Amino acid sequence: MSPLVGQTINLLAAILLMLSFAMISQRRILSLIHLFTAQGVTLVAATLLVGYATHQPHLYISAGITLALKVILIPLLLHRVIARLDVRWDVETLINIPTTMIIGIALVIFAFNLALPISKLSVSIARGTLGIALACVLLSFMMMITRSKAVPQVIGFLSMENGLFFAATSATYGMPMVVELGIALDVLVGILIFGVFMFHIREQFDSLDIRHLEKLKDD
Amino acid sequence: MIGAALLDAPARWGHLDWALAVVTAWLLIGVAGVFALRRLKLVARVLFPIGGACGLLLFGVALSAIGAPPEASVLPIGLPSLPFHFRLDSLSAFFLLVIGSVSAGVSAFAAGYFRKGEGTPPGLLALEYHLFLASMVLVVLADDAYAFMVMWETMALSSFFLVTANHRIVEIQRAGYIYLLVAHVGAIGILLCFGVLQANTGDYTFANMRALELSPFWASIAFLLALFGFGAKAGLLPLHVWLPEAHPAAPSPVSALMSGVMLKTALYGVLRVLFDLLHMQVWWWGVLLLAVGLATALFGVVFAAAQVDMKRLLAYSSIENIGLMFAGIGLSVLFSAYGMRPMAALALTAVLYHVASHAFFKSLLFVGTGSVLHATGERNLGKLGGLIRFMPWVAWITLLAVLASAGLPPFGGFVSEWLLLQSFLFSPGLPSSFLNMLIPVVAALIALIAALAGYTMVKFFGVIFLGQPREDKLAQAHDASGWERIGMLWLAGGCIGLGLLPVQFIAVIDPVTRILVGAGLGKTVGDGGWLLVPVSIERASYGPAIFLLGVAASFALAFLLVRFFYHGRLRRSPPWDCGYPWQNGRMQDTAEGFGQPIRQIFEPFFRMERELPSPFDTAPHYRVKVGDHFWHWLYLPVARLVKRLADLIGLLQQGRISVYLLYGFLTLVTVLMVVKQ
Amino acid sequence: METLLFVLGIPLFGSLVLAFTGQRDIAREINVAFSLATFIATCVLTGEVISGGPIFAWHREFFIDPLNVFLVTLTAFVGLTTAIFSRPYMRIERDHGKMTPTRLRLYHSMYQLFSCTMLVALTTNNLGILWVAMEAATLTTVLLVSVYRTPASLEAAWKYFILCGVGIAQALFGTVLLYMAAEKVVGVDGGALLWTNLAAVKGRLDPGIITLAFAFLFIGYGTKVGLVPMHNWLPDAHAEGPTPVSAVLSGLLLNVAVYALLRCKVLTDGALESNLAGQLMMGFGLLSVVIAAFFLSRQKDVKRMFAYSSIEHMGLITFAFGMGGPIATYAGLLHMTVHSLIKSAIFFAVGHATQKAGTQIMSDIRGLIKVSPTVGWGMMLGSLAILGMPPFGVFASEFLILTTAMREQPWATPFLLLALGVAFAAVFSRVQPMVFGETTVKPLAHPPALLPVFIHLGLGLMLGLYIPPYLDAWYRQAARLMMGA
Amino acid sequence: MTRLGVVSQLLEIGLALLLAPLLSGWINQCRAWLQNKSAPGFLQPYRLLHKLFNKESVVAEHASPLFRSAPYIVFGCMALACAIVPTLSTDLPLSPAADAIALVGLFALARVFISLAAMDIGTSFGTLGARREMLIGFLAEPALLMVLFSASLISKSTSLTTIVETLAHRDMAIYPSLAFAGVAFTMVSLAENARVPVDNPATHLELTMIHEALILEYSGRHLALLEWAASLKLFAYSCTGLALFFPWGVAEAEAPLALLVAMPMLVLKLAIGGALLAFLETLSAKMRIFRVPEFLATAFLLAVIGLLVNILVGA
Repeated sequence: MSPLVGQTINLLAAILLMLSFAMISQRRILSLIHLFTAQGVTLVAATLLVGYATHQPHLYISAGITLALKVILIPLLLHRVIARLDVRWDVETLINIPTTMIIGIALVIFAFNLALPISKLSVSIARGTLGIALACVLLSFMMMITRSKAVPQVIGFLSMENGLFFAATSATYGMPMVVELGIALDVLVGILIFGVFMFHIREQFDSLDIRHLEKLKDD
Repeated sequence: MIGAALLDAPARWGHLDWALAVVTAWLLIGVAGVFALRRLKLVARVLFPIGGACGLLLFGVALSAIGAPPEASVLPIGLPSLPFHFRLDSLSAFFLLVIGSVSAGVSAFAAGYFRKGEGTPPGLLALEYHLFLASMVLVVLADDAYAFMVMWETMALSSFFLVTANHRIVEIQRAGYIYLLVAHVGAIGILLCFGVLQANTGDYTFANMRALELSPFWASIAFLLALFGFGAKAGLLPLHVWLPEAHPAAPSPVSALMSGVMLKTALYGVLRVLFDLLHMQVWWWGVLLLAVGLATALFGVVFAAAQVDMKRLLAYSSIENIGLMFAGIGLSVLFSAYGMRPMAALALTAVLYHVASHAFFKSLLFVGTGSVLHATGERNLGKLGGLIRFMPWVAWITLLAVLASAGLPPFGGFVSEWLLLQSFLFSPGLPSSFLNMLIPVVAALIALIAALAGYTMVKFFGVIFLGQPREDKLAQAHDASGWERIGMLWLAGGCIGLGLLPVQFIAVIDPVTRILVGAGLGKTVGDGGWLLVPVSIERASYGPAIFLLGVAASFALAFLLVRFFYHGRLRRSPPWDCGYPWQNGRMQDTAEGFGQPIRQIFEPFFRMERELPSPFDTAPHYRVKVGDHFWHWLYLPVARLVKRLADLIGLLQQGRISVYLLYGFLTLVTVLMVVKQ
Repeated sequence: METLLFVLGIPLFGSLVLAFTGQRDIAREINVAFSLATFIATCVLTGEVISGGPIFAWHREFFIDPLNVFLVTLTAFVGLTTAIFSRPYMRIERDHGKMTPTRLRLYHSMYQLFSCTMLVALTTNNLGILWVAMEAATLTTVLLVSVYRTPASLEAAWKYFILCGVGIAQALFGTVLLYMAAEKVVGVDGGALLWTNLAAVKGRLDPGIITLAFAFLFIGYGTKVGLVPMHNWLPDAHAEGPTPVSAVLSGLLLNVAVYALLRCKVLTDGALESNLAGQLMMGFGLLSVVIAAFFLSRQKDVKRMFAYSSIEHMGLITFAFGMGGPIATYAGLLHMTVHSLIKSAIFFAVGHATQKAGTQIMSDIRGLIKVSPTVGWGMMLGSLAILGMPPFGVFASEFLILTTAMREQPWATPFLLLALGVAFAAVFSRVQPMVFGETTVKPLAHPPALLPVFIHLGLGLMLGLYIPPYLDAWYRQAARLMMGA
Repeated sequence: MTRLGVVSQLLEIGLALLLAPLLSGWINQCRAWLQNKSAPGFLQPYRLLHKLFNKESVVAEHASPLFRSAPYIVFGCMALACAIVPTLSTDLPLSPAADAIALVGLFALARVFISLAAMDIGTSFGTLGARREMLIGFLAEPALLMVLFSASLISKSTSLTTIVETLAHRDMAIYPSLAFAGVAFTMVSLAENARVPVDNPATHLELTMIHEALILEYSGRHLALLEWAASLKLFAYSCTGLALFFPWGVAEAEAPLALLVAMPMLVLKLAIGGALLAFLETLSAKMRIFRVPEFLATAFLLAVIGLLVNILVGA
């Protein structure tokens, strides 16, 4: 196979990382959803590429699942939710953006030097990208920490899932089919429950600001 | 066929089987109590007397087992790799002796004691009571750490439920809470002690622990843990706080058992661990035990002298006696650390003797207060008095216990003090001069404590039973019922017997000291016939029987001669009192007044809150509240510290989901960093 | 194999049935019936395993070995008793108007689904499916916790969802790494996620990857176990959900999470020569014990308090497994069993107590023993048992753990002593006035179901005094398995 | 137990019973002389006893049997005490029955009974006296015990006879410990026998009296027995002191003639001791009741120091 493929995959990985950073820095929910969709698309592309390069048919399937879930279904759901609850406004973060970015960069470095020694051992052609996957996971984790509204938190959670998917693809050509399906099912159910919760929270607290969800404490 | 086998089975039973049979009987009685939950008559008149009879049986068994070779048996319950091991050797037999004899008396008393309306239904009380007895027996019999701990905690638990029998009252709840808390923490200490002793062999039998040789470091750890754990149960300073709370709260027969017997199981534990499992002694263990014991004893007696609640007074006096016993153990450890076995045996004999006599007189005192409590409904000494006229039985029998507990010849308490002082007098001869300097001070302290005990007991008896009634209602006080009298007489018999027959009793407990320190007084003690001779007749001797005879003879002679030469005329009249006409009960010295000199002399011991009347009071009154420094200097600060820590830790959980996520994130990063190396 | 099918199928089918009939009165009985059937199936399964040894099913994707078989039985058993308990409980809740028909339907159906997911998690051989099942269990319990739809319950459910979701995600990353390490050894299509295969080759797995993988798995499943400082979801979820749910959360879900952790630990220990896993578990276990003890001392809500006590005990279990060695591991397994029995019993008693008093605030509950002695004694004995009072089984395991720790990890014993003391002081000082004293609570319309309470307490008592030989054999085999033999 | 032993035992106890009132008489005599008063004469105590025995005894209505039996018990204790302290001979059959510690116990027993009896009537003075008596007791007893201990450390024994024998046979060495012990013993015996400066036997001033307050309610034969017992106590104490500090002249076993020597020796020593006591009493004034604990604590400390010195320098 040509080195081109490997380079392309690395490129896609880089885009993925960039998108995560963009999400951290992004203030508006709508564009967050767009970024998330873009992330999904990149993920699909990467999966297809790996699948094509290594002739692993089941990667096509998982790519299909990803497409269906992360590119079409979930974004649609999110769009409807924010339309129904009309929460298009800007999201103020708990920590200001530049600080977040700096921390993010530190995280990326951390992730890389964690992943470097072990990614050598991988049999995958995309082995170099394991660090990026880890970085994506950590970045979305941080995003969940810094956001104070329900929807962005959910998006952070989902992009963490993306990172994991990408890790699976890059490190091991994806998980066995059963597991892939199971995970996909969980994600689907999860997002549905999220959707339901949004409405309940909204009707209980007439806001999606999770700072209302701080009653249960140990006083 | 089988019937026949069952019939002649008892013939082939060993002592241990009999002991276990008694335990089973007690458990069955308890179960029966559950079925007769609210039928007071049945429970009181049938179940408790049967339990007392079982106690007598146990007494007999122990008496014959004390000299016999050890017996062991294994029950098919417990942990799979660790079934319950039981073993009956002389040490266990001695404590069985105490448990059996005292419980016999107390059960008989309880048969007449329990009345309606005491919170817990009588049947349940019977269950808890007999479970308590059974667990104490099994503690003494246990031969592996697990069985011991299970029985130990069962003992604590059953006694806790007995203490809180009348749980409507908040103070009683509090008392029970403190009691169980201290007991549980102590139990964890004992647990860890066994953890040290088993030394990673994973074999928790005492046999294995005996076989193991520990390094001095680990041995000392084990010793300290044991001292902590058992000290918590025995009420050593500063773990004594539960005792004066729990004893007044409990029904009197229960206080009698707790004070008379349960505290001794802690002593048993210390002896078992120190002399049997850790067959090595280090001299500073002895010094530590001496110091703690004496501090406890002095503290206890001084507080006892200052109390105004009769059961609290007795509780503190129990603390004092326990302290003396621990001091004796310390001396014995000291001697055996330097290989002076006969001296060690002497000190140990003193301890065991005191265990027995204290068991008798203290439980007798407690049941006595029980009768008073029932007759008058008063625990406050300030509201009692003159009861010797309304309840002569209780008064005269209690007087015996009072004399014994004051350490007066020719009663049981004196013998043990005498032996203890003897062993102190023999102590010069210890290689270390520092210790030799220590000993006289210690002896002086013991003498002082004994004298103070006398003071306390005079206060106790005088204020309750003598003088004029301080309340009118006391005139209606009724004397003890039949069963109560039987129980009290049995216990009184014990006090007198221990006082008059020291030679015979020491001959009985000789095997115990032999297995513990490898020496005993058995040979020399009998030399003087009725004289108690610890070492040799030249060095020291004491013949209570002759002593009593002497006093009695001169008493009788004086009586007769006066009648013979002069007359026996007697005239009754109002008291003279320097011609002061208007006498009433309130003019007598009160309990507070009687404690006043002690409070004055030992002021730093107390934490006193006084309410002095001002000259302008229309209704002037004086109140003094005697508090315990340890409570304010140790326990409350610890509680505060825990609270403060808890508040700090509570900040962790302040409800923000982002912060929670941050915790997880940071933990992840840290762990990753850690594993990276 | 068929039996396994029944074990997993019955609750699944039950959830479907109840999804349609759950709002009827009969649903409570149906729920019990399905749980009973599941329990019977697991008993049969157990019999097969005892007679025939480990079972594999469906391309070795599922398997039963000594480690999980007793957990399966325990899960089914507690599931059954909880179902029995929830009959009168839910009836009263409905009378109080806290449960609408729809919610009842959701509750019953999710209850069955939840037990199904846990059984899958226990019986699967595939670490991936294990993860999927754990996640599914989370989702179902989220719905169960939020069933009251009160603000508090929503908040609790949301926190539970987010925190556990994120935690579990870490576990997935760990699983990926594990897969990656295994693939090199086993090969791409060699079932590289099957635990048995991994266990077979664990010596050849790459230490670097495994170390990293375990770190992620530990954080992931540790969150679910409720180890401090990832525990924050646990008290909320326990306190705000219906009491039967709290019972199964404490009694079962935490056990399953510990089980997942153990499976990973075995592999890690095999791959590394260092005792990394053990040290991590000991550290976090001890931390959890101490912190939870202090939390216990400042609780006002009874269910919250017992939730913290669950954290404490999970910490103790983790510590025990971290110490390793035959005795400690044995003790850990015993403690898992007894804790889930006793703790669920306590929650049963607490459930009725709170229903009687109409509040969960402990200072408003007084003198239970007066109104209904059984509830009172159940609560008193249960609390004493969970506090490690013999002759209950909790004491047996704590005895083994502490005595072992005293010589293996002496540094830890002062902390344990402190924590156990504080915990005792905290819990007992609150339970005693609730049970004793003058009463404030009123009798209820429907008789409480106290059979489960006393069955559980009885079993706990039995385990303290006598452990049946076959159970003992299980524990020993499981311990051997866990020490990599 | 030899026949001679029995003889000396009986002789000793008889002597004690007879001489005890005489001793107190003698002390009063001396004091009177020293204070330039006209003395009632040695035999006054006997007359007093006779008078009291003749009188009928008046007892409070609600007095319990304890009240009436106490005098006999106290008397019995004191008689026994005199019997076991080797004054004439060390060959006493009764002596092994009670050693030094038991002797202290004997005094304590008497004290407890007299105090209880005093509380029995329930008058304000009785209870007051009982409290003070016990207060003195719990400080004096240990001090006395310590004194006896330092003697018994020298003689390696607590049996009184052995102590006396060893002390009597030692060569004239200086025993610093015994010096301390002697001072302590003197103070203790002053307190125990209700002498100035602790108590004044010659007063009935309510606020200060101790011993008199105890026996306030007694009359007739009971009072007589108590008075007699008191003088017996004084006698026993003096004999103990003599036995410890001036043991010379006490007869030993198998020495019948020594008894004949011992008696005049004893009388002589008692006379001197009594005179000295009277002298002390005349010199010192009664102290406040609140100072008594300090006085006795000093005695206690001196005794302990004596013990320490003994162990330190081995003498």
